[in-house]
Amino acid sequence: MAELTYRQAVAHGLAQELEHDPSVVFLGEDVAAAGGVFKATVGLAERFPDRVLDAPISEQAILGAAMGAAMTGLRPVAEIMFSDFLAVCWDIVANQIAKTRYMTGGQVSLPLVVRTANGGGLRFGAQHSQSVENWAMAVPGLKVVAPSTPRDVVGLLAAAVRDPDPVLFFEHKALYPLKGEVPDGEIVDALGTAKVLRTGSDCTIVALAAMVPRALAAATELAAAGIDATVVDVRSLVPLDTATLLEAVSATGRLFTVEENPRLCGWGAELVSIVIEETWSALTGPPVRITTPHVPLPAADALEDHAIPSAARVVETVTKALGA
Amino acid sequence: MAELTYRQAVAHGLAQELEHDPSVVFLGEDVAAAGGVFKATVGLAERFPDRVLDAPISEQAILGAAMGAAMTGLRPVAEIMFSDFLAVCWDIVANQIAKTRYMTGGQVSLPLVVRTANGGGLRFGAQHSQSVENWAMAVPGLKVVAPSTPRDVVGLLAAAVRDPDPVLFFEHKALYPLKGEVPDGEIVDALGTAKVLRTGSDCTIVALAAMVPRALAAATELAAAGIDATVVDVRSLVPLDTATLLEAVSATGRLFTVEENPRLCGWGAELVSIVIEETWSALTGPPVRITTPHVPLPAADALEDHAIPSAARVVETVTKALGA
Amino acid sequence: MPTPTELGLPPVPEFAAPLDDELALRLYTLMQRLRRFEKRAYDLFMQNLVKGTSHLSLGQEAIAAAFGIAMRPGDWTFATYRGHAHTLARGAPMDAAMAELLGRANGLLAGKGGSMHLTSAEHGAMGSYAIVGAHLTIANGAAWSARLRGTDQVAVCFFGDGTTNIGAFHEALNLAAVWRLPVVFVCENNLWMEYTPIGSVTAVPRPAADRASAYGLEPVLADGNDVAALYEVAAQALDRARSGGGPSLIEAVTYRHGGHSRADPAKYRSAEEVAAWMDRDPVETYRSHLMKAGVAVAALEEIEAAAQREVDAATQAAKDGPAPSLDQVDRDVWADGTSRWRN
Amino acid sequence: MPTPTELGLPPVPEFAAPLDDELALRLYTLMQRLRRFEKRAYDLFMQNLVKGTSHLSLGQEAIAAAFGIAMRPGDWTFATYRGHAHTLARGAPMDAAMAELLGRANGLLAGKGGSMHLTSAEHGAMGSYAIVGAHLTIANGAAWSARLRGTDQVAVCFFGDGTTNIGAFHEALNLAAVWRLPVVFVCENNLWMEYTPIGSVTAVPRPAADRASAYGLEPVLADGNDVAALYEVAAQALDRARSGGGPSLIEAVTYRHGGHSRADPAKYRSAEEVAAWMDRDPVETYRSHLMKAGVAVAALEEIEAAAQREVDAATQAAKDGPAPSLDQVDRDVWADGTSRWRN
Ligand SMILES: Cc1ncc(C[n+]2csc(CCOP(=O)(O)OP(=O)(O)O)c2C)c(N)n1
Ligand SMILES: Cc1ncc(C[n+]2csc(CCOP(=O)(O)OP(=O)(O)O)c2C)c(N)n1
Ligand SMILES: [Mg+2]
Ligand SMILES: [Mg+2]
Repeated sequence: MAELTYRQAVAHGLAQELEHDPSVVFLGEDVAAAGGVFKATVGLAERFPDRVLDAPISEQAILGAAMGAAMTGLRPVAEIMFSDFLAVCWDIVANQIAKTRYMTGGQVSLPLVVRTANGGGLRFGAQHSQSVENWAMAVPGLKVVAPSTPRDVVGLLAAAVRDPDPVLFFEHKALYPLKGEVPDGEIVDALGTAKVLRTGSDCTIVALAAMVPRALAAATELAAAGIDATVVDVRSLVPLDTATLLEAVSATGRLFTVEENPRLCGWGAELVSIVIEETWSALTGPPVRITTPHVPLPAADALEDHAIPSAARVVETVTKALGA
Repeated sequence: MAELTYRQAVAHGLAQELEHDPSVVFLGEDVAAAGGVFKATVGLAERFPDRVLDAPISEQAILGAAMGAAMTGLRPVAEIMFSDFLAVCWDIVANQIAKTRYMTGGQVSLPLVVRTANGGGLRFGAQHSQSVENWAMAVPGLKVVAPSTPRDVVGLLAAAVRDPDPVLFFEHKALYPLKGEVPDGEIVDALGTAKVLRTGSDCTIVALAAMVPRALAAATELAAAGIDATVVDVRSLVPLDTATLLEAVSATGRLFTVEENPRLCGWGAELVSIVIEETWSALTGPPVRITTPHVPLPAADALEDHAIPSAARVVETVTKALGA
Repeated sequence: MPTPTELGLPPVPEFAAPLDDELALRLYTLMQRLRRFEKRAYDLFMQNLVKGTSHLSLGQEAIAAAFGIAMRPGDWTFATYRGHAHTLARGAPMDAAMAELLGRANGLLAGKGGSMHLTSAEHGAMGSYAIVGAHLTIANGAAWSARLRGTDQVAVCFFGDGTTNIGAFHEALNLAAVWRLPVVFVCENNLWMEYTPIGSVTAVPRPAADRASAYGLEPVLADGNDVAALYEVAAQALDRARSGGGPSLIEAVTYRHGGHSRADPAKYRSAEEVAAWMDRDPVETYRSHLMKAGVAVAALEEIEAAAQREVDAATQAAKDGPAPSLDQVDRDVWADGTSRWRN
Repeated sequence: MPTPTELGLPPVPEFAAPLDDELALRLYTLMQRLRRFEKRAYDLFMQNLVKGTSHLSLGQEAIAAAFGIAMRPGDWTFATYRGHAHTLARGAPMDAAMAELLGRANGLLAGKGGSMHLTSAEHGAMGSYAIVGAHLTIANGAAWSARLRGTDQVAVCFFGDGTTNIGAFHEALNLAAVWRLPVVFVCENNLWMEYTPIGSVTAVPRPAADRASAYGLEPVLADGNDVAALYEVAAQALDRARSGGGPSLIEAVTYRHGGHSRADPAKYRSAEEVAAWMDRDPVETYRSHLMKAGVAVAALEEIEAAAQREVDAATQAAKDGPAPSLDQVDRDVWADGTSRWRN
């Protein structure tokens, strides 16, 4: 059992997979010699010099190379430095990687992972702070994962690398300094599994990535006020563990989602729609989404903190909705 | 009153705006000399030679040019031939055009329109048939419009061109041959206005673009079976006419959305979530989404027809849900 | 629009490259098979048996043929929506290709991809990509994989003149050069995008060749209708890639006989322009060359008849093929064969 | 990493271009203002008063200064996240710029954009763009607008060496050349991307100049630390654009004194490399040049003192600025000032 930061867990998980399978390769901008601009890949190039490469500022070429390598026997992991930059290579992600197996009647396999630093809280402004996991969730053919702890970084990254299909792996840049216990030895988790972190009888709060610790903090506060909440970490948007989620919601009759992405068409809307259709009679009140408003993110700290859901906003929203 | 095809209505609407305002310019691939690959812009280059331009296969350069022109006094309309190709210029759309006014504290105005041929039904396969209006709806800072009739093409295109903000204008390529009455003289419609096409007491069916005629056909069939449906054409996803939509849903207590986009995180999920939160007590049963399954679109006609919602599927789903 | 002569091309291809007879006839045979397949594809589109769209290589067959013969089994082809010829040239079965155009269950892609996405991975035809630019970057990945896995496979990527103006072209060429990848980029310059002359939207007269130096590469220009010259160019570029010499960028100047796609009558091109290029028909001119070189007409006629028999049989097999079963809609999104996104 | 001499640069800039004293002092004054602003921005970042990030032009001030002086009011600047100097060089108020770095209500962008997005439209500073490549295509649009509206405005777009490898660079340069747009592209080649030497990921030694011919343009190389030479290069490119001569692509070789961003200590660069470039400091070397040319030390000292007073005052104004009101979160998504997406 070692304590690692979320940042260190990335390098730890990548090293585990590069070690485990010689067909794993890793490429990105400033990832090799410099160990990444978030220092999340330090030491990998020294250990695996032929399989860890620095690339030019050419995101389309980076993901295209990953795709072509995946269809010819390698298991590439590509880094897109900030998830906002997925927009410059979105054609490769959404039109090529996501569709090629289907279009070819299953002839082509694409076992690849796209790692990227997602989310806000670092005062980087509208072009370096987005949560775009819903962009990926909306595209058939992509698996979508977003860990909230160092342990999940290692386990879900391993699961993603070993998965036979393309996985978008959203690391949350505000979580990189977060410390957590990581068991020794190889860890391989499973995609498509949500985690119930806390069980309560009054409502179910579902969160992802950096919103998970906030949901937990809110639950603690709510408990003090006599509201007992279940908290679920979604972890994987595609595949989605609807079994765990629907059970957790049915048990309490009330759903609250905590989303960092802007308001419209996020995973929360999808989950609410599923829950409504499938647990209608078990619901005691309308599901409520707690999201960032539908605006680009502002840079100033006070503004960014006001925009992104906080534990306080969760507490306030839940309390109001439950009329407590 | 003239009868125009949806295709002709595009050229008609563009001509109206090029005529009305000398600062309107239009660029795209094969749009000028050739009149567009869908023949939707025939004759414009002859009438407005300096303001209608053919561009290289450089979608980023096309939308970047539109953006730079918009911030310096022009009102550009840019064509992206197929909406699937928005992926190759998604950075300009989602990170630049959508965010610049906000990031600059309102210093920069971007009165521009991106026209694109959206949707399936032409057997073009997974890379030329997508409905990606939900990609745009998920990005704050973009207005999103999708007309279902020739008249709305003219009126909403004019409203989009005259709007001071960036508008993504999704024409449905399967509707280009559709004929309809277009009043003579200048037509300027309003963004953010849904249209109730039919009023019924049993349920409310909400559809967009090519799904609108299918929803209407389904309503006719349902009526014959004794189910009386309200049908609403959303027309504009951003701004969204929630007033009209919520009223129409409250009146019947049941909502069915008909979406061409793949299952996850579409406008239907957003609408369902809004309706649930705001008309909870008026609902007599769970809202139901009728969508294309979460798969890339297949090319073969039988497969594509099976994938995209049909009038028959709407009838079947509604009948089953209402237990009639 | 410049004439062939203004483009520095002879009125008819020279076929100066020395090829032994056996090789010459293999090239001719393949060109005949591609030519007749494409003509049939056009007829079937006009009969509305090919739904959706189709983009033909009529007039450009020499390029696919020369590379198809010069490449080794194990090498990879990355093609565009105009990819029938390139896929067949690697040995993909003609009946399955034709059946895919007709959207049948016995199609190469089970009817799910259609004309624009022909793929036969087992033959090294790694896909036909219908959004301009992307597949140049994907070809790099295959080449990278060959080097890392220590094989001597080469990736060959075909694309058009218009594609040289999109960002992915630039990114792919730079990365290929920096990593010295075993990849060959073949620009089929047919002088037109869809309906727009390439010269009107490109900053240089030679859309590919005039860009080579931007990637530290030698410009390579070829007569895209001279199958013999193309075979030599292909062999050299493949050798160079296989022997660690890095990527090549080849511009083969050619012309499409018909429209861009579907039923496009290509009215935007002048009759003189089309006529000048019809005189340079890669198949007919090579036939005359072979006859002059002493190949018996009977031998050529047998090749042509055999090609026609193959196309006719493929057409029949395609027409006889069943429609895909509807459950194909939900198959093959994932490696487990399903499209399951939830439990 | 090549030394300045290996790059064909003199050990110290030559300042050979003849400039009258008044112009020389204006250039020196502007460089001093930019230098002192950037140094203060660094201090404020280290004091955690600048939150998030900041990318400084320390060492590269000559480029922003030369163009800032050579450009006319009405011309447009398009900058990157490394855009403090370029924005100030167009006349944007220093106190509002500093306040923006501190995220205050009196910032240029009301605190909503921060260091990476400085913009002052009224001064022609049309934005600082933080995703590599995009703004080259946007600059084209402004240039296109100038021509269509019949003005003689010119768009100038600044970017780095690493940016020459992204697709948008290629698309922007080709379109600018085809449309002969009044736009000047200025590549500030500081030899490094973030932490990676440009030479290790680029197919040609001169990331911009060696690409010019791919767009039918003349390569233009300049000593990016020679403010006099840069002023001449700028004046020529601006004239050319204004007179319908079309775009220019300029590569100005320079060096950043500090790290890429934030507190980056830039350990990836050798001490010798940094030392050689410190000897080429565009501000200090120009100061010596002016003294040799007979400018009185007192005059220079007064310029420096005035610049420092301005920076100190701006710092105070920024620190005194209030935090933005929280309702700014929901303002200015749309032209009506709101973020309303529904009724
Ligand atoms: C990114 C993108 N933009 C536009 C298109 C539409 N389109 C399909 S083919 C084509 C012309 C391509 O011209 P060229 O590269 O010369 O190839 P050719 O068709 O002549 O073989 C265009 C514009 C596309 N498929 N992808
Ligand atoms: C599309 C994109 N990819 C990556 C980045 C991250 N990034 C920011 S600055 C930078 C280096 C840019 O190098 P260069 O163009 O030389 O400019 P410099 O920072 O040296 O001025 C990178 C990779 C980005 N902002 N945008
Ligand atoms: Mg072409
Ligand atoms: Mg640099």
